[in-house]
Amino acid sequence: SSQLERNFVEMTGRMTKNEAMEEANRCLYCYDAPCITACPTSIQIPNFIKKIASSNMKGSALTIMDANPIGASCARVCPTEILCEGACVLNSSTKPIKIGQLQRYATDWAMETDVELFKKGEPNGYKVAIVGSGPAGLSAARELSRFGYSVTIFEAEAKAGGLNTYGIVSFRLPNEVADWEVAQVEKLGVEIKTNTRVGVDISAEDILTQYDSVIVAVGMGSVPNLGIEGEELEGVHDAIEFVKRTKMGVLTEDLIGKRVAVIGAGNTAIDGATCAVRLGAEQVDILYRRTEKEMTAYQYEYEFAKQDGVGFKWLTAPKRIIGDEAGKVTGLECVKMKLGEAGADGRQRPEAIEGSEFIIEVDAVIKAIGQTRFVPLIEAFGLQHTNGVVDIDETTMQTSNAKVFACGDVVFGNGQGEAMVVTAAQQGKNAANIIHERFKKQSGNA
Amino acid sequence: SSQLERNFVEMTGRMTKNEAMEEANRCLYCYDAPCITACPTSIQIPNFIKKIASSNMKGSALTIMDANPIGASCARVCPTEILCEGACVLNSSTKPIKIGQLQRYATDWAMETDVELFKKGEPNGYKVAIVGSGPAGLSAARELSRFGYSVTIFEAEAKAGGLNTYGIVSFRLPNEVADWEVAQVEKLGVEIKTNTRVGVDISAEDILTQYDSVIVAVGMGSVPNLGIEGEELEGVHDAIEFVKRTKMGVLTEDLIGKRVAVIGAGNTAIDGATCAVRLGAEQVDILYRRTEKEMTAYQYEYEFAKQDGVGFKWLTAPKRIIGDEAGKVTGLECVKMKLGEAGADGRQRPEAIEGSEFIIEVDAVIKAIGQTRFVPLIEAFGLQHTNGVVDIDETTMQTSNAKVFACGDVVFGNGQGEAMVVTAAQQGKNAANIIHERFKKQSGNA
Amino acid sequence: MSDHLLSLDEMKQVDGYLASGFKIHSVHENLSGMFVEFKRQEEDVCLQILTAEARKYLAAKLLEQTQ
Amino acid sequence: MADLRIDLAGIKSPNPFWLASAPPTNSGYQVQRAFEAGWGGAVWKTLGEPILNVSSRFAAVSFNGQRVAGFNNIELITDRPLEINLNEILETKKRFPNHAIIASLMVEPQQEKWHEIVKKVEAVGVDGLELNFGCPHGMAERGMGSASGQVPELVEKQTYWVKEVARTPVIVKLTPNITDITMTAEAAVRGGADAVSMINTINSLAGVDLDTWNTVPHVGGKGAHGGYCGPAVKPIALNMVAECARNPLVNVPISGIGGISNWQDAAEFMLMGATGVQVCTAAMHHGFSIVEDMIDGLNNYLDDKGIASVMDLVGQSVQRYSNWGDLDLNYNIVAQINNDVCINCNKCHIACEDTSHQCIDLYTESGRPMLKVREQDCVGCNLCAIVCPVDGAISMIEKKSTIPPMTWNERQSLISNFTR
Amino acid sequence: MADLRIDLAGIKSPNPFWLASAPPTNSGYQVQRAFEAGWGGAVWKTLGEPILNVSSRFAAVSFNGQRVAGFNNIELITDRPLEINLNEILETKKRFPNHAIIASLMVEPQQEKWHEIVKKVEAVGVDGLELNFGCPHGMAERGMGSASGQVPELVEKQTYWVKEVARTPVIVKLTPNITDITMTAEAAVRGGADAVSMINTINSLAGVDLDTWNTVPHVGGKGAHGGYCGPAVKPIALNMVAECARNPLVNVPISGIGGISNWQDAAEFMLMGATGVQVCTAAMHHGFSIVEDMIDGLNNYLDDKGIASVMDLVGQSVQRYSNWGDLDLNYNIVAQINNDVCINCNKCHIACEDTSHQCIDLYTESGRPMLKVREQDCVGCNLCAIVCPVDGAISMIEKKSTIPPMTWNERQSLISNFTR
Ligand SMILES: Cc1cc2nc3c(=O)[nH]c(=O)nc-3n(C[C@H](O)[C@H](O)[C@H](O)COP(=O)(O)OP(=O)(O)OC[C@H]3O[C@@H](n4cnc5c(N)ncnc54)[C@H](O)[C@@H]3O)c2cc1C
Ligand SMILES: Cc1cc2nc3c(=O)[nH]c(=O)nc-3n(C[C@H](O)[C@H](O)[C@H](O)COP(=O)(O)OP(=O)(O)OC[C@H]3O[C@@H](n4cnc5c(N)ncnc54)[C@H](O)[C@@H]3O)c2cc1C
Ligand SMILES: Cc1cc2nc3c(=O)[nH]c(=O)nc-3n(C[C@H](O)[C@H](O)[C@H](O)COP(=O)(O)O)c2cc1C
Ligand SMILES: Cc1cc2nc3c(=O)[nH]c(=O)nc-3n(C[C@H](O)[C@H](O)[C@H](O)COP(=O)(O)O)c2cc1C
Ligand code: SF4
Ligand code: SF4
Ligand code: SF4
Ligand code: SF4
Ligand code: SF4
Ligand code: SF4
Ligand code: SF4
Ligand code: SF4
Repeated sequence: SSQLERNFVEMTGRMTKNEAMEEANRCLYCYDAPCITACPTSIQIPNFIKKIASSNMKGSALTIMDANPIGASCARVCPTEILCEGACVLNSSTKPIKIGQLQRYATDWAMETDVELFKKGEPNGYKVAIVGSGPAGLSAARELSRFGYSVTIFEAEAKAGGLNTYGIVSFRLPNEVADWEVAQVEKLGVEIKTNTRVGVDISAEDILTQYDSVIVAVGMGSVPNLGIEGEELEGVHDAIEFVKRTKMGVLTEDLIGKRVAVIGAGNTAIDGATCAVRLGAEQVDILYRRTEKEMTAYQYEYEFAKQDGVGFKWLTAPKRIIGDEAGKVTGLECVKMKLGEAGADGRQRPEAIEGSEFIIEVDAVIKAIGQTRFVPLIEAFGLQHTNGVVDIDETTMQTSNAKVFACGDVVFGNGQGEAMVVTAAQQGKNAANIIHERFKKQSGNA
Repeated sequence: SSQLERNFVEMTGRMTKNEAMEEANRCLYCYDAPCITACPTSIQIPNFIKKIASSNMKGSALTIMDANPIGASCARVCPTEILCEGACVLNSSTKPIKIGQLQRYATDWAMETDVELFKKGEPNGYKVAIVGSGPAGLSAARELSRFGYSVTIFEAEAKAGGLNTYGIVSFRLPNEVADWEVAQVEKLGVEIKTNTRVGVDISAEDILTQYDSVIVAVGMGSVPNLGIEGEELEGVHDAIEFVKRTKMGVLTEDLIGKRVAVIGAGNTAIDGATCAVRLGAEQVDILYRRTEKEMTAYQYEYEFAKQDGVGFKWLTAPKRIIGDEAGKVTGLECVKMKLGEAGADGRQRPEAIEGSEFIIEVDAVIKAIGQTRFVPLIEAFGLQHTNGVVDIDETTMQTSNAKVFACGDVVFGNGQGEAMVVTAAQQGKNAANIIHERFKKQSGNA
Repeated sequence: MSDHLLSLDEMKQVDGYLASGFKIHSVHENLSGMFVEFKRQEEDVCLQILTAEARKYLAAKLLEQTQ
Repeated sequence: MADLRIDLAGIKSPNPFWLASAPPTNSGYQVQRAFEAGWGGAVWKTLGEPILNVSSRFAAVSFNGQRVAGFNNIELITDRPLEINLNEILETKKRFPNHAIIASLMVEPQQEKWHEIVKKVEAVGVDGLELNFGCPHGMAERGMGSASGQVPELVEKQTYWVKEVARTPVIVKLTPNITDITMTAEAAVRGGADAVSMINTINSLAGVDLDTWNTVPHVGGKGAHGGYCGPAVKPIALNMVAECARNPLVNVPISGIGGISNWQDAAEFMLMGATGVQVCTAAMHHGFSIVEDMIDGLNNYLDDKGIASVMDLVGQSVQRYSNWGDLDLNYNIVAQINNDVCINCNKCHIACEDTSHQCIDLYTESGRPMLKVREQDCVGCNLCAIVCPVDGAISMIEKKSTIPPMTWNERQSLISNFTR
Repeated sequence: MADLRIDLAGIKSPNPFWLASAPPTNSGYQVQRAFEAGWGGAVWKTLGEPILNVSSRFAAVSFNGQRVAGFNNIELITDRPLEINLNEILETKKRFPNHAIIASLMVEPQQEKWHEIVKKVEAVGVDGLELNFGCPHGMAERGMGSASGQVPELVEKQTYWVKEVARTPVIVKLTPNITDITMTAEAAVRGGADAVSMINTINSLAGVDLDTWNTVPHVGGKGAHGGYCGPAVKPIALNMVAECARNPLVNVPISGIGGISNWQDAAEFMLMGATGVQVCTAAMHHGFSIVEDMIDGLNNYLDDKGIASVMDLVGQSVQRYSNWGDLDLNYNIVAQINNDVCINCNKCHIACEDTSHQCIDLYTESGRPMLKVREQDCVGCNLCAIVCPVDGAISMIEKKSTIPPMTWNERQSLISNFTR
């Protein structure tokens, strides 16, 4: 239905020229600007903003994309208030510069004019394979190609882009943006073999032998099971799959007027819950076994979900999904929790309060309690890992195999990395840089 | 407790000087500015803003307070997005000027420097009585005093200020502001007889005979009964009384961790609900028998309540308040509604869905379904009215008694007036102006 | 860059001469700064002053000497 | 409520705010609207032999996106016949007898021409005359405007011719396009001027269009120099007013013009010697109503300072304006940074490091970035305070000097005694 | 990637952006930092007999809260001895052999003094000389700077003295504080100058403090006129550059200076005849790194226009700059309002109503406020488009004239044949 489609159109409008100029002229052009330090990809923010002010749009877009090959997406999905904008000095005197919005203004210009920003480097004869075409993989590929490498990306899905293409809700990140970023990388001569799942369509071993270096950027897997009764019922969804369908344009009407429970309170839970609202659900509640304080969703996501009318049930855990004889979800048995002793990770452990069970009526349950790991693949590459999180040297991104580097969500966890597009992009750059540095040393060009 | 007190401190910070200057310099100084037209008191907005930019702070405050004797309160409580800011031309090109915040910046300056803004007029020997010291009464008194009238205000409560003093939650409107506005009026020689309820402590008749003109500005009364079982139970509150207690500084801890249902979805319901949240309630739900669309709360109030975590149950009406043997509220029986035929007022009438009753567990119920009228008093003055709404000529504010004028909430209803501080202030000015015009005609000074 | 230490040094030298009984005999300014000739009876020394601060200082000392 | 009335060489007006001779005073309709809005006086758009104007006349320069920081025009004097203007002056004067109407005049440098026009305009009751020796373009090519105004002898002679017949006060309006404005001011005084006004516009070219490579503005692809005015020229005008005010030979009142946008600018001009001010660009940018805050703000300022009449402001700062050689070389100030107010933009650091004396250090104290001025190296240039975006973060503090005051002139004469 | 290299009278630099002689070029440390940041050249802070500076030197004017629209200073030339500067020049030149270092010079108007200093600075390998005949304060009182620069004969003579010994190109830097800058430019050329640069700063007073009544800046309560520069002066400087560029007697390259803040300003100066530009205020406001966007923006502009070398920009617009008398009187433009873009601030209406030709009507169409220009009354002054806050709401449209082009000069000569 067209109302549903409208619900999934990008929410935030683009800045008008007046607005962008006004904002660009507000930027102080700080020296050693804290906003730069706060950006994981270290975009030269005052410079790209100054260039907007001087109508040097190409220079502006180039400054952004040079530092961040995923700069157009990041302009939309970065949690700016804890990154660049949170560090802007104007927080203390007026209000921070809308860096993300200006970044979008400049990168939108580049998307629309389709200007050529970068060129492929002089071929150096060295071949690199990248597994996964998400932000991390694309970023590494873009840099390597500029350095002159022959780069092949293997991507399991039909389209490249990773979670930018399949994961982040389209009302925040429309497909065109991710597509453009992929196209930018392809234009530099990077070959992206889609529908090619490494470990299935081509073995890890083959890749290890055919390429001089390998970058593993496969991200994370699907949402794990809750391990409770009723997970197989119709109406129980994996949040990532749930969002993915909407990104693929499948906007079904079956949630209209329905009640939905979302389990978990991280970024994915918020995206799942707000998608459900936009699919027409009447009541959407996020159930979390800890409290507001422990929730991992960002403040702006929390506020956004509240505006969307999503309810939050703290200290509530699911115990059993209830279905009718047709096998459809009808309810969810929950139990009240309390926070107990601190666990190994320093966080207070939630404990069920005995006898506090209660049932809520729901028509759908969306699971959003984290993501699984691609352990078999990681092991096929022979990489050391900790609970599925690839062990790396955080400065070189190198794995236990000197030839293999890993970056992005695949290295996120156990206090290592951050699951953000912008960090994935930076790690991709880092991996590319280290490969290039080593190559230069080897070939005596240092 | 000090946490509770902190919850009731004014939420919005004052603009810094940098911020105010930046914003003031953004204002275009429009000609025939639409923001002025949209302000019920027609404050010369471009002018007061220009004066901030030129550091003419006294002139700025004076421009505001001249047009609006309640300008400091209005800066905080006006629904600016449907008034001045909503009309600002910059809505179409960048973002509207923060008129309310700038108005606050200028009036705060006046409050702090305690500069004398206005002078009492040359006494003209004419006496006016004003019943009620809310925004309408104060505004009329200020103008009359500047014209030279001897003005006496009769106020039933212990403090003057009306709902600014007793009604609007202190985290939006701190008492100091209302107090300052009252003091400004008193400095002009207006006598405010507090603790004097007309009809009780002095009769309407006495006033009618002792004064040359009378302005009735008594506002509205308490919240009417729901007319359901259990209203007498402990834990059932009148929203206005409920808020009033917090304004008087009585911040009890008895709602901490409790569940609260608020009946109604107007401005008062929002204030009641957000007060309950700030008093520590764990779960606060607004129950409304119509839908989101019909609700009379403003968009910004709705958003604010949602941020505060208030839940909204649409198409839900209370049927019975349930208590325990101790006479305390324990639950609320509700019934689901649907919208039926349009009624006389053109709005679709809510109808109960038979058999849809359900019970929610609550510890307190706050009634916020409108306000009663002071019919006996209105009749004591011999004024014609329609369901307690005093009939007036909308341009002269004159009642059926040529000597008596009425303004503010007492004339609001049946499509007449608006229940807002800023309209009350304007109506007070209008009443004063018409009295003065007539007087000038009479005394041949025209 | 910082001329401060140099100027302190130059002022100290001026003070030194004056304290030991020298008087300013002549001053001469050109592209290279200020050249000050101090005299004490038959003794005669010339000091080149480079820094602006010390040149200001010298003028103050000159004023003192004339008063 | 302070007394805002001024008396400039006998011309009285209810307040010191006059509209300068320019498009805003082009017609009776406009001047009457202006008086209704509160303007105290108006210098009528320059009268003379009506000229022809080109299409595309004005341009403006923005600063950081803020419009009309400076304004540029290639307009000439009135293009309407004298009689029509005189009728409108008569009518306006009738409606507003207490407001000042000054006729601005420009004719060819011939005695009869001046006599003729002066008599005609005085006949309709103007309160004064302003001789336009200033317009920088077009007219100059016919020997008028600044072509006269740049030659002291011509200024003197023409002023003299006017004074021969004028019965109302004569203001001579000076061009800023001159090596030394006091020369022409003195000439005007020698010619008998009752007052001088300044500045007219400054020769300028607003810009070049980077797409078409045309000048801005252009007339069919061609441009010519225009006259620059508006906020950008204020410091230039203020200096010229001050230089005339402190010149004993320019002993007549001054009407200050140039970039005046608000009451603060007006107060500055008056403190520096102007008896009243004239405004053009600000009115063109915002309309006549801006005079409301000019009047109100000036009045509040005077009340605040306890000054009864605006005339008491006039010239109060003039004696503080002198020559560089008379400034105290030993006066010292240094910058001090208040880290509690500072927002750590580091603009002061980089300004001092790259372009002043490298004496603002960045350091960290318990994880917090901080800045400190090495006072011994600070020369008190003010740059850091100028670039600092927050009020109160940097203060320039006086450092008592260990040596007594001495000016350059004093020093040189002292030293010269020792140059043997 | 366009070729940004320039060759100005034989002085080569990797790009057209030089730092002007001023505080940013005060020392080797600074100039080396500047070259690292990307500046193509630097004109060293003026060398001469080291002077003394006062404390409190600079002031700036804001425009609508935006800082440093204009900048004012009462600083003099270098206060450091020549030898120290020469050592630093030597060292800097060694580190940056391909960057341009120009020595700015100012000595008393005596042949030997000029000979002495020229020889000394050329000995350390500077790429060129710039003679500072411009500084408006302090030095002038000693017969130097603008005191020389305002007298064409002195400019010519001193240039000549320099040329007698100079082996590197000589640029003469002109003061804008003059009635007609082409006069001194011509004098410089007559004296043998290889190039001229302009403008130095304009006489000015930044302001008066309304609380203390002191001048801004003040030195112990006293002020003196300073020199004005920064964005505010750009139109004045651009006109002077254009006037010199179109003057056949000023047939040498021009180095453009005055208010250049970004690549756009630079491109405008170059189109109007400058071979390169010099920058002071913008660097003082933001530090050396701003040159990055200057270079990048100019390069992107050239690429975009398909221009291979920046030198191809030089002077492209000069032939479009002429005299008012040569503009077509019959060229017509009128304002047109696009009500879909218009935000209804009514600024155009009131500007036209109060201060132009009363031809923008307000009306309402199906409840929506609208504006319309009565084209027959519109004179095409541009004012409405200037005050309009939104791009694209007002366009100035050419209206084909029914009569053929005719300039004022043509008209006057035609008419004169009929004046019997
Ligand atoms: C719903 C949701 C919302 C999010 N919102 C935000 C947000 O607002 N802001 C933000 O910064 N971050 C957000 N994130 C996180 C962000 O998307 C990730 O951190 C980021 O995409 C990680 O990039 P990546 O390249 O490491 O992995 P991915 O983007 O996951 O890409 C990995 C790619 O590898 C492919 N792949 C996997 N296995 C194989 C295989 N065996 N062979 C070949 N290809 C394989 C996958 O198909 C995929 O294309 C969100 C994540 C989710 C799930
Ligand atoms: C909870 C709440 C929140 C609100 N929030 C907003 C808001 O955010 N913005 C906004 O614009 N408006 C708001 N309003 C509405 C606004 O407060 C009223 O419209 C406004 O106060 C009306 O002014 P008034 O002078 O007519 O009446 P009141 O303010 O009600 O004053 C009437 C006065 O008359 C006195 N009185 C009554 N009877 C007698 C008598 N017999 N004798 C003597 N004195 C008597 C009363 O004690 C009172 O002091 C809110 C109202 C409520 C209840
Ligand atoms: C479009 C325009 C036309 C002007 N015409 C005249 C004129 O006819 N006579 C005159 O004396 N000055 C004229 N001026 C100069 C102004 O009177 C005034 O001196 C100048 O604009 C400086 O003031 P401002 O900065 O307030 O604009 C004109 C200025 C402008 C902008
Ligand atoms: C503080 C200061 C000092 C200056 N000193 C000199 C100088 O010593 N020699 C010189 O030729 N110009 C000097 N100038 C003038 C500049 O070189 C330049 O001509 C002027 O500032 C205009 O350029 P801008 O608008 O980019 O600042 C100085 C300018 C400033 C602001
Ligand atoms: S990439 Fe993200 S963090 Fe970095 S500047 Fe852009 S929006 Fe900010
Ligand atoms: S910190 Fe803020 S003001 Fe400073 S450069 Fe970054 S965005 Fe601009
Ligand atoms: S009184 Fe209210 S509506 Fe009027 S300008 Fe102020 S905030 Fe806006
Ligand atoms: S409409 Fe907006 S921009 Fe215009 S005067 Fe009002 S507040 Fe200013
Ligand atoms: S006043 Fe000048 S020298 Fe002193 S710290 Fe500031 S910028 Fe540096
Ligand atoms: S310029 Fe001001 S705010 Fe910025 S670092 Fe320096 S003192 Fe702090
Ligand atoms: S161009 Fe001038 S005359 Fe024409 S409408 Fe605009 S302001 Fe009026
Ligand atoms: S100035 Fe521009 S935006 Fe404003 S009313 Fe006129 S056309 Fe519309």
